[in-house]
Amino acid sequence: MPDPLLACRFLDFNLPSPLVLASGIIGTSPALMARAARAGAGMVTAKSCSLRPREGHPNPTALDWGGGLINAIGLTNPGAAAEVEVLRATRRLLQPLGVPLIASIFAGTVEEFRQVARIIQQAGPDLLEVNISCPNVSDEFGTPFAALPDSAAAVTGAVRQEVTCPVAVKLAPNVPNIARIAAAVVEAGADAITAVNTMPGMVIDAAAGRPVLSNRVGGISGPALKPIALRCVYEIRRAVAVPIIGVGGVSTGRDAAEMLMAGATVVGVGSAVCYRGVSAFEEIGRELVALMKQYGYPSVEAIRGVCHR
Amino acid sequence: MPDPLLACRFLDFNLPSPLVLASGIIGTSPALMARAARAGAGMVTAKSCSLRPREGHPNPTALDWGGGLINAIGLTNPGAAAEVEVLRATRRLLQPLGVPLIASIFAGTVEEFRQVARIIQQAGPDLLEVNISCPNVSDEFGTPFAALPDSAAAVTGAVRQEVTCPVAVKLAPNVPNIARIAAAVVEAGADAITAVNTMPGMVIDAAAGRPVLSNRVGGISGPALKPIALRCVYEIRRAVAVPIIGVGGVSTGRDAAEMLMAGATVVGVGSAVCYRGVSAFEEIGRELVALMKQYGYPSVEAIRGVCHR
Amino acid sequence: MNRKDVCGSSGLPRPFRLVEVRRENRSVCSFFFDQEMPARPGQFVMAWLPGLSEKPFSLAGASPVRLTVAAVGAFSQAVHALRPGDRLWLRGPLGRGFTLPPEGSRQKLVLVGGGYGTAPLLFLARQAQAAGHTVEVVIGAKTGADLLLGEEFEQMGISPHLTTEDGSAGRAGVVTAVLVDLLAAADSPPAVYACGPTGMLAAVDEVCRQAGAAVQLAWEAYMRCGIGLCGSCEVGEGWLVCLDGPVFGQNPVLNPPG
Amino acid sequence: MNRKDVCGSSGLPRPFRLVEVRRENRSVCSFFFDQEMPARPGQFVMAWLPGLSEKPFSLAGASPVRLTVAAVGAFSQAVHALRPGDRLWLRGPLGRGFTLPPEGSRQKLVLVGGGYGTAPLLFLARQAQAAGHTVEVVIGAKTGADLLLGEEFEQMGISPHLTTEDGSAGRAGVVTAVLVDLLAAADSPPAVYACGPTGMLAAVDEVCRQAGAAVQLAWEAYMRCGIGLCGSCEVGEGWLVCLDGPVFGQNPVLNPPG
Ligand SMILES: Cc1cc2nc3c(=O)[nH]c(=O)nc-3n(C[C@H](O)[C@H](O)[C@H](O)COP(=O)(O)OP(=O)(O)OC[C@H]3O[C@@H](n4cnc5c(N)ncnc54)[C@H](O)[C@@H]3O)c2cc1C
Ligand SMILES: Cc1cc2nc3c(=O)[nH]c(=O)nc-3n(C[C@H](O)[C@H](O)[C@H](O)COP(=O)(O)OP(=O)(O)OC[C@H]3O[C@@H](n4cnc5c(N)ncnc54)[C@H](O)[C@@H]3O)c2cc1C
Ligand SMILES: Cc1cc2nc3c(=O)[nH]c(=O)nc-3n(C[C@H](O)[C@H](O)[C@H](O)COP(=O)(O)O)c2cc1C
Ligand SMILES: Cc1cc2nc3c(=O)[nH]c(=O)nc-3n(C[C@H](O)[C@H](O)[C@H](O)COP(=O)(O)O)c2cc1C
Ligand code: FES
Ligand code: FES
Repeated sequence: MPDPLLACRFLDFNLPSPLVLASGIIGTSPALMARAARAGAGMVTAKSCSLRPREGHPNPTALDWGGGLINAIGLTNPGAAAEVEVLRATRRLLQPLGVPLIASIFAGTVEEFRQVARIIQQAGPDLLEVNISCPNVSDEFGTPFAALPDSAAAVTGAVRQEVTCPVAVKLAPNVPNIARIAAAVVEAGADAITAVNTMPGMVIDAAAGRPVLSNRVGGISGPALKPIALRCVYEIRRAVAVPIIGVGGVSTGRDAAEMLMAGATVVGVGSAVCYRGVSAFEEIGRELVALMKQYGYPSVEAIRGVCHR
Repeated sequence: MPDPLLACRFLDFNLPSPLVLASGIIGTSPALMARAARAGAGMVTAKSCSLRPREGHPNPTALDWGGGLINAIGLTNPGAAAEVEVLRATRRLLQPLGVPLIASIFAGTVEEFRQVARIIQQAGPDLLEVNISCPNVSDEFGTPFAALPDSAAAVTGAVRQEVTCPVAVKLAPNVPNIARIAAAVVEAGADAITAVNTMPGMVIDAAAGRPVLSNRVGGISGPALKPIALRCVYEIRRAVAVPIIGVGGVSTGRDAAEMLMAGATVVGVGSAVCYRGVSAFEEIGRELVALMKQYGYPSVEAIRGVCHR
Repeated sequence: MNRKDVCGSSGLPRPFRLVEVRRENRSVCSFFFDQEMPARPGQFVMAWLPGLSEKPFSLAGASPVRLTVAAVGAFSQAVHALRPGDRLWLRGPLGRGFTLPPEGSRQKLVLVGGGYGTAPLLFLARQAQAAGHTVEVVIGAKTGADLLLGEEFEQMGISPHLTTEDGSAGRAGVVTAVLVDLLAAADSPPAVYACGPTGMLAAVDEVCRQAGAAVQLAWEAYMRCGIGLCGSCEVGEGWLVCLDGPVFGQNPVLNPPG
Repeated sequence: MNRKDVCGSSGLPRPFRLVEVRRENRSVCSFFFDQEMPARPGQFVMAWLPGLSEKPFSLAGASPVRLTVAAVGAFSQAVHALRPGDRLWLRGPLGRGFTLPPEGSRQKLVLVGGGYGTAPLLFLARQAQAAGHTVEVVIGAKTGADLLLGEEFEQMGISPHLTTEDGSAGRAGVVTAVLVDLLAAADSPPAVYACGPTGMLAAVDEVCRQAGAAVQLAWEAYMRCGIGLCGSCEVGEGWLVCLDGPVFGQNPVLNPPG
């Protein structure tokens, strides 16, 4: 169990820790998600799922380029119907641990978002994350919904109507004014915001004279994303009052503290699993506790948003 | 003089090297710009100037955060009238070196862009770079013009009418679809595109519980920007045919080669001056020559855009 | 469980130039490259051929890098088509390798290889001998024509026990039959290292458990990212072969992570 | 000219906890911190007080870090208001420091300090003595009440030559008068190191040039970024004090970069 100092509230949930397994990282099976929870995650997010199964892109699909990671997995998932079973089994494993489950959905049209939400709703996730920001499938789906306030709000409103559980909308960092998008989705009914998804990038191998990822473009995560994510969370916190799952480049307890200080309510962790293994949650949690003690923060609540004071 | 292997064409210029001093880095005085040229820059860009003088933001204004730099200098400049003198003196120093001078302008309204362009035009720069993408003054000026195709095109068209020299428009990486913005500014008359400006970010000091930059938000440059910039240049190259000044995170000859492979015509260098001193141009040029020999590229021309083949 | 402790940042693929190709049997060749890699036996690399794909292969040697590859499909066939001077891009070393007993403890090790799984064991055997351990090797395959690397072990002074399922060479049957005998004959249980098809590994694990012998198994699974993100290499209830393995101290399918 | 060779990534500001404050004279205090910094004499730090500003100061010592600060305006006064236990954030070391003659060459050095410019010379004197060189020191100030660090040099066995413009202590006049005498008296020209107001540095440079003595001058300029980007610290025709200096081997105003 995480240190009691890490206990905190998020929406109506009492979480053992503010650290959240981010979507797409080992969120593919009940056992892996339960493992993240046992390792100290306070919530876990499943891999984004779409209406129909997706194989994803061919290899290479993910790389460590030195300053962070880049990936274009291509939203590999078994499709919404099969995902319901994965989520149900995951819930059974998470319940005794007191760790809420976040389902994540993805689609190419507003109508399809509705459909996927309706199906996934059957699994009874604690929170539904609406991924309108995946950069790695834009060849298929065009500019992500997260690009404009209107399209972001349209998806949010549609999904909001379909489900009874709270809804978080996951935003993209490559927009001119993320606060406006945040305001639009909150206006449209989002209960929380997840910020941010990966930043579109490209890694080129000069010897080969070509991009390394088979998809050429991929999403940047890890350390290089951290200052971008902190800025996004900071700007969103200034614009809206709903809880924020702050994600991007958090690899240490200090990173987690910075994310909370920027205004995150809880902190997503993804790429750090590659750098530190699944025990990243345990280690980041321990480091965060040490930092809270060093700087005299009595609770997670006390750190949140201090940069805004 | 740079190695003859680096000689290349850009618009109507015969450049000694494809390496370009990026705007805002030591582009404040004739002597400094001439120094960059003597160190091997094939073109130099002056610091962006505005109609009236600007002091810029208070310190801290620039930091090395480990994965790259972040800065919010705040467009410190002596104002367009005084800048004309700086540019004239710079041209005199650059002419014997065969190094073209790029002036850079910035304003808060389309009309003001016109005015600044008209004034700077008197200095007879070889190219005018229109900075519609500075992220560090958005508190004063709102969302940059680079955010939307229409506003980007409006500035481009206005400036294009005012000046006789070729015009490059400098784009921002934090947009959902940079290719569309590029297409819009080319349509509006841009002769070249500079991509990219810095990516908005924030560095927080957990011990202080606050952002380190006095402006809180700043622009990320250096290594962390490289994969973002490569992707932007790659997407722009697919969309338009005009020359591209590819800028972002180039610190080595290999980085420069990757930027050319992504589709850049020439390669901007900024933050590397902090990492390697003004001799960065010499060193990067030497490394690029070595790489060209190793991989059998007979000219800069031959490397350009190989990722698109 | 801290990956940085194990093998640092996995980094980008780097081009390695092929120096020598050696045919090992009708479907397997060894590829020797121009550079070294600081790696342990049991660790693997993701090998990239631009425009084709990127696939996992165990290191059969690290100084210089050596891969021993069975031609089974498009990618491995393309590797087989490489000629000296050609390049293959390698990313790694990845994963956790085998752990040898403490240097100087002069223990007796039994290495059990099936198919191309024998390749990393050759790398392991060299290090084990250099560290002063005694190495016994069991090599299995379907037929005699599929047996691998026996001669190289011989050159190291190790006479491998050979088994083939069809009895065309060595003892007829599977490697575990030999292993059972070796374990029964030993005064104290030796440390067992195995690499091969997962069915074989499960059988080796079972035999060792019954004999009380410590075992290290180099597992395999379908890999995409190779660095613990995508979940495609999961085996059992939550093990990631790329991150937690490929070498496990027990059958990962039967023993869920703690 | 390669910054990485000189002092690596400049990094983020880190909090240093103040351990001791020592008053040096009516306007200058020394601040001793709880940590070390791998730095050379002549290098500087950017000192940050969150919410106020960030300003450059020379290191007057590195193990532990010591700053010797004159209270001249808002920031330096705020530093003077710090009490033991308080934190000051430092980013650095930045710039290129002084270079000592080769260890063991046992040369004679003359250190010339004006105002708080004497602070980095104390750091330099300690290293020079430890390296076996003989150190002579000249300290100048407006009045006797502004003289700095004389006692600390005395404790090191160095009797500094003192000068004051008003003649209230030591020799009346400026440091260069003493320097001229020292250079004239020397058998071979000593290596001269100077730090202080730029007017003084220019005079020292001139005197040394005439005497054929090698000189190193720690220049000052208005600094913003401190890492070679913004151009605000330019002196002469294209020198950046933060990147190329602060220590120069000649008067940077008179000698443009090559
Ligand atoms: C840790 C590890 C170490 C390995 N070491 C070696 C080795 O030293 N020598 C060797 O010859 N082979 C090794 N393999 C297997 C090797 O990766 C496959 O043979 C290769 O990927 C086949 O690709 P292909 O395109 O030639 O064949 P395909 O036609 O794509 O597939 C043939 C078979 O190879 C396997 N395979 C295909 N793709 C993958 C993948 N991405 N990950 C894992 N398995 C896959 C599957 O079983 C498939 O049925 C190893 C695999 C793993 C996981
Ligand atoms: C390389 C270097 C080393 C220095 N070392 C020391 C030292 O060891 N001890 C010490 O007391 N002072 C040192 N200084 C000077 C110190 O930076 C200034 O005294 C300080 O910045 C004053 O700030 P303030 O807010 O107190 O005063 P202000 O009222 O802001 O300014 C007073 C004067 O200080 C100078 N100054 C102000 N801001 C800056 C700045 N950003 N950069 C440079 N000069 C500035 C100007 O001359 C100004 O007129 C050094 C400066 C440089 C460039
Ligand atoms: C391999 C990988 C796969 C991802 N897949 C998804 C996904 O399916 N859905 C989603 O919303 N985000 C996905 N993401 C984005 C992460 O959830 C997260 O927003 C991003 O990686 C930034 O966090 P990090 O720096 O901690 O990794 C993925 C990220 C990675 C690295
Ligand atoms: C300190 C600093 C100041 C800058 N000022 C300007 C500017 O005035 N105008 C502009 O167009 N870009 C400016 N930039 C952006 C650079 O020109 C360049 O686009 C960016 O830094 C990415 O390149 P780099 O990674 O090589 O530094 C500035 C960048 C830095 C680091
Ligand atoms: S291959 Fe992706 S998690 Fe192992
Ligand atoms: S202080 Fe910015 S260049 Fe020196």
